[in-house]
Amino acid sequence: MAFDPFWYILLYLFPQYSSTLTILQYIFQQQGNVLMDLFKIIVFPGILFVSFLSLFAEWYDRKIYARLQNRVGPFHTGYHGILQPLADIIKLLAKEDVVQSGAEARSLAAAPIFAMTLSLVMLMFIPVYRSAGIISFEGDLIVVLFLSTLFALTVILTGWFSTNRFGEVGTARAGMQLIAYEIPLVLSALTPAIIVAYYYSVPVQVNNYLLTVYGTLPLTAIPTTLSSILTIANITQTQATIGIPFILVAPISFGVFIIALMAEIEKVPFDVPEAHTEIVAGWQTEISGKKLALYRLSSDLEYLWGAGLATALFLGGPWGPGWDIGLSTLDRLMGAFPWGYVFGTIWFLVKVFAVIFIIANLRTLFARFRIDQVVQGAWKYLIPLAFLNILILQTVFYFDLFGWQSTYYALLWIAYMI
Amino acid sequence: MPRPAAMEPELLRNFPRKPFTVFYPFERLPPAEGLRGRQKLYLKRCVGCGTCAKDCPSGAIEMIDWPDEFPQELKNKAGKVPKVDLGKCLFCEQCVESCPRDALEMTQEYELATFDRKAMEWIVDMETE
Amino acid sequence: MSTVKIPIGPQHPALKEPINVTIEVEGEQVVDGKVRIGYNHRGIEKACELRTYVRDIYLLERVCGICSHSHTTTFTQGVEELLDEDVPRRGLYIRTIVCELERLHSHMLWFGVAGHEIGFDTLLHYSWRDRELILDLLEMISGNRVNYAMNTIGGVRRDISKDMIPTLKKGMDTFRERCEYYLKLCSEEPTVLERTQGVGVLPTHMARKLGAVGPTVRASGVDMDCRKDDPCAAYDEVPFEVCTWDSCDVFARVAVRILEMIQSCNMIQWMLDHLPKDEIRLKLKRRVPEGEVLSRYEAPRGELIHYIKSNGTDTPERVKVRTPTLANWPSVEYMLKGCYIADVPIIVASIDPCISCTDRITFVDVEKEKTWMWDSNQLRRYGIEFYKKKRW
Amino acid sequence: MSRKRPKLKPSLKEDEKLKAELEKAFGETVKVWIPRAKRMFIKVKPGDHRKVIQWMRDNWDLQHVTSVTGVDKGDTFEIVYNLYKYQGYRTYPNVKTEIPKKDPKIETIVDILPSADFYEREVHDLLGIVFENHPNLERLILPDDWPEGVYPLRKDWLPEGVE
Repeated sequence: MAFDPFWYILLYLFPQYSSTLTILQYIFQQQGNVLMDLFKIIVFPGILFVSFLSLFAEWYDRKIYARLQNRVGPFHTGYHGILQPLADIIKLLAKEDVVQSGAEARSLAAAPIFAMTLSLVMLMFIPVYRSAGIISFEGDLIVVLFLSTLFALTVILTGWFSTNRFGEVGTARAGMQLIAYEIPLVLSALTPAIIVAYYYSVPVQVNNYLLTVYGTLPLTAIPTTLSSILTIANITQTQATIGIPFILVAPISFGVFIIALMAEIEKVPFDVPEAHTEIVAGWQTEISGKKLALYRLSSDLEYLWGAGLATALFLGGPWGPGWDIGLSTLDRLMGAFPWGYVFGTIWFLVKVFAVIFIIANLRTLFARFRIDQVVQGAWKYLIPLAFLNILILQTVFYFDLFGWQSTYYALLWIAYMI
Repeated sequence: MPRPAAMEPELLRNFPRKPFTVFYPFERLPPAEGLRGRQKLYLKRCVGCGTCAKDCPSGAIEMIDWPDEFPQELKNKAGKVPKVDLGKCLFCEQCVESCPRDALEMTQEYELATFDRKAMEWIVDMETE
Repeated sequence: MSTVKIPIGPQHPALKEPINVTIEVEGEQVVDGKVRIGYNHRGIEKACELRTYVRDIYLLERVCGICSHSHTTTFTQGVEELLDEDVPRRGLYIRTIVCELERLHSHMLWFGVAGHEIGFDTLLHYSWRDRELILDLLEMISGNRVNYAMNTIGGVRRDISKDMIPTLKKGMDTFRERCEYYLKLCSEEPTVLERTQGVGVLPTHMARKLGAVGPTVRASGVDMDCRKDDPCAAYDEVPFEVCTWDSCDVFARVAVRILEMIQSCNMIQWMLDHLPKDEIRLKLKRRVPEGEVLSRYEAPRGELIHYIKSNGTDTPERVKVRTPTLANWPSVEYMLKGCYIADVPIIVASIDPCISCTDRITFVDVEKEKTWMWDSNQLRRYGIEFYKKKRW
Repeated sequence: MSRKRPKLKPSLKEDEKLKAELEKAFGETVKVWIPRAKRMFIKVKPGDHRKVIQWMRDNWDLQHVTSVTGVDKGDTFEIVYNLYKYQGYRTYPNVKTEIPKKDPKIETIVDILPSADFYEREVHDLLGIVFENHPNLERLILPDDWPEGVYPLRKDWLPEGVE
């Protein structure tokens, strides 16, 4: 661990705690020890941080939605209604939990817990303060996308268990919509992986040129195997090294990703499964009390997961121009404690809230589609668009159209100037 | 000719503007001057004839004899005074119209919610002029 | 495919008022729909027979929250016809101005609700914000936002003073510009078009056969408008044309209502310019001679009929109120066949149902299988004890 | 200042023409009078109100039933069919019939003008007039648990406690 001024400043400030500080320093010096990982999982990028961030994100979303409609939004709880989502959840926890006589009580109770844990696990993959999330192994992009289909499964199961007529119709609709929008989501999530693959397969001298500019690549940096391309960590790292977020390279797939994401999280143009005016609350009709609280929290978490994945894949995750102040090159990419945390998180939050603003804006703009229009929209428009996008990228990279190398250098030069 | 996101310019124009909604308990919009609120009775002009009680569409006005907390010297010959049950009153201003001496008048007070129905019974504030 | 019976029951987020539409569904397709009304039933006609004409005005005003002025206009017109008296022109003009203002805020309210039915909440917030402008104007004229009690037998109770006219005119200009914006928006917004075009189609011959009225029938190409056919109040002097649309679906109803709003703005401005100068009321005697009359008026939702039969005393013998929504229910049942579940709320809302208008016959409070009816002061006493016991 | 309203009784000749047509077709079984412009009241015996409405539908292409009104006149029920003719000259014919209160029966006109079934069901619900061979004469307005045989709009039925 390089010489670290941080601890000595602390010792200077608090001489009387010198004994505890030295112990703490010893603990935190350990690379990959248990306490550090526990802290990561439970507190910082883990459960606590993420759940409060998702509540804040819901508040932010409702405020933007309201302000766009020229009204005020939640106001009276806390400063400008910031505690409103928390208040909702606490109120729901206190409410009585009515179970329908016909429904299978036990499995209906299990579903929200399953949904809650699923969304928390999904959020572990998102890189918050450094280019790799808490859990990051080779090929974790595919695992994340698979978990989102599992989340769709819980939605269908709850509606089915609740044996309510509205629930039945809501489940059928949820099934159709979530499956139809799984394909464009996966396709558009794979485009960054394709870009990373082409970036690394480029002739070596370009790499060397790049290396001189940015210094050494991280040791595990040369992913030639298929699984290494599909890791979120490599995607964010490549965006950091190239210096261009992939949204500039493949804007269409970012659009497709956002639309498919809104269908996954059931935001307004696509909230057909729980359309309030038609079938009361769709698959959520029979859930109340604690179950509903868990479902609302897990839907917020999934909302945050969507926005986080969008930032990681397209906007370059925690990477940002102010990234390399006072950090050694090796630490820069591995995210050393503590500076890496601060800048990485700030950039992550800025980008997540930008994505949430876009989604909130889209939510205000559209009326709700009918279920047949939603499904038609997916099969007729979104999937061909995603294929087209991949096609364009392949041809552009493979045939070296309009001098890919030259454009590459030009882009590099612009990035360097930022 | 369908233009996607047709409402976007309107949304962005309204985004920075101050929201239209008013915080009722804290900020109050001034009531219109023609508003028909609670009744006001001019004791000196009232002769206790009871036409307002007859004309009231919902039968909210009841003639009761002169309560003692009213100034005795203004007591009219019939010794009757209208009592308005605001629970039944429609605020339609028919009593003000049909009163021969125009002793009744509508104020602009519209916040009349109370917990107890009894409190709704007798809310006619009196004027002595 | 087995059909599932889904009750869009009395309590449902889509319906602001209690009606029950039971639809039979095969998967997503609606096979058959049946409308059941009568939940909000208050016995207005029976009550009318027990009250004098003057008190009836305030009773009939409470038939419906939004079109209160239309009911009093029709009733006072009918009684004036029975008395064979003639109302001063200025009174008629003011009565017509308030009628048109009420049509504006009633259509705007419906426009917001329709936006909410198809899930477009932004439209609800924006249209109801613009509606506030009209409600402020009405408050300026009559003191109340909704039940304005402007009408009385023989004219109008409040006058439009000199300084109100400029603000009224300016309000109409801004409102017309907003209506034009909404018309352009609705015909361009792809999501709104998708949810309203080709939905709830009521072809012209079916509209005639099922006896639909108001904007619903005008949207199917039938130019039937009481204000043109049987002009009452000041409609015979005001220049306006009946707006119809021929695509017979929900979008047509949206368009017809917005065009009507623009028409109303022009009418109000014309009337404000030509306001005659004589007094606004006429004192009429309380006894109405024997006779019967059928007075018609074009309420915001359609053709409203009051059939009044008087027997010489000062209480009417029979007041029959036939509201436009009752006439539109058969066409709703026809339109429901073959649509999607998602379209049911927008179709039911497309005729702008005012359920409190439809149920106005007798109110019965059947309490704990005691079949007979409680009277009002028993109910009130019960209310007082109930609150005392529950002093939480 | 109550001068007669000139417009109310403008050219009655249009209405007179229609009245003449009607009387020519039905002779004296039909009593027609015109209180004002665009209104026409036709008094008919209970049996042949269907014939008059049928004739109007064929000749005047009248399809729109505005409403069916029931009036309880002590010992007889009076039923008024308010119709609306908007082909050509737009006017308002009202066909009136009287039936005794003891056995309130009358044939329905739903097969001639289908839009009348809601109104007939409503009159049946509240006045107890039975419309023969009406397709579905169930209850329209009153709640389901309303006692049978009690018709609120009749004069003899007074809601308790109405002061």
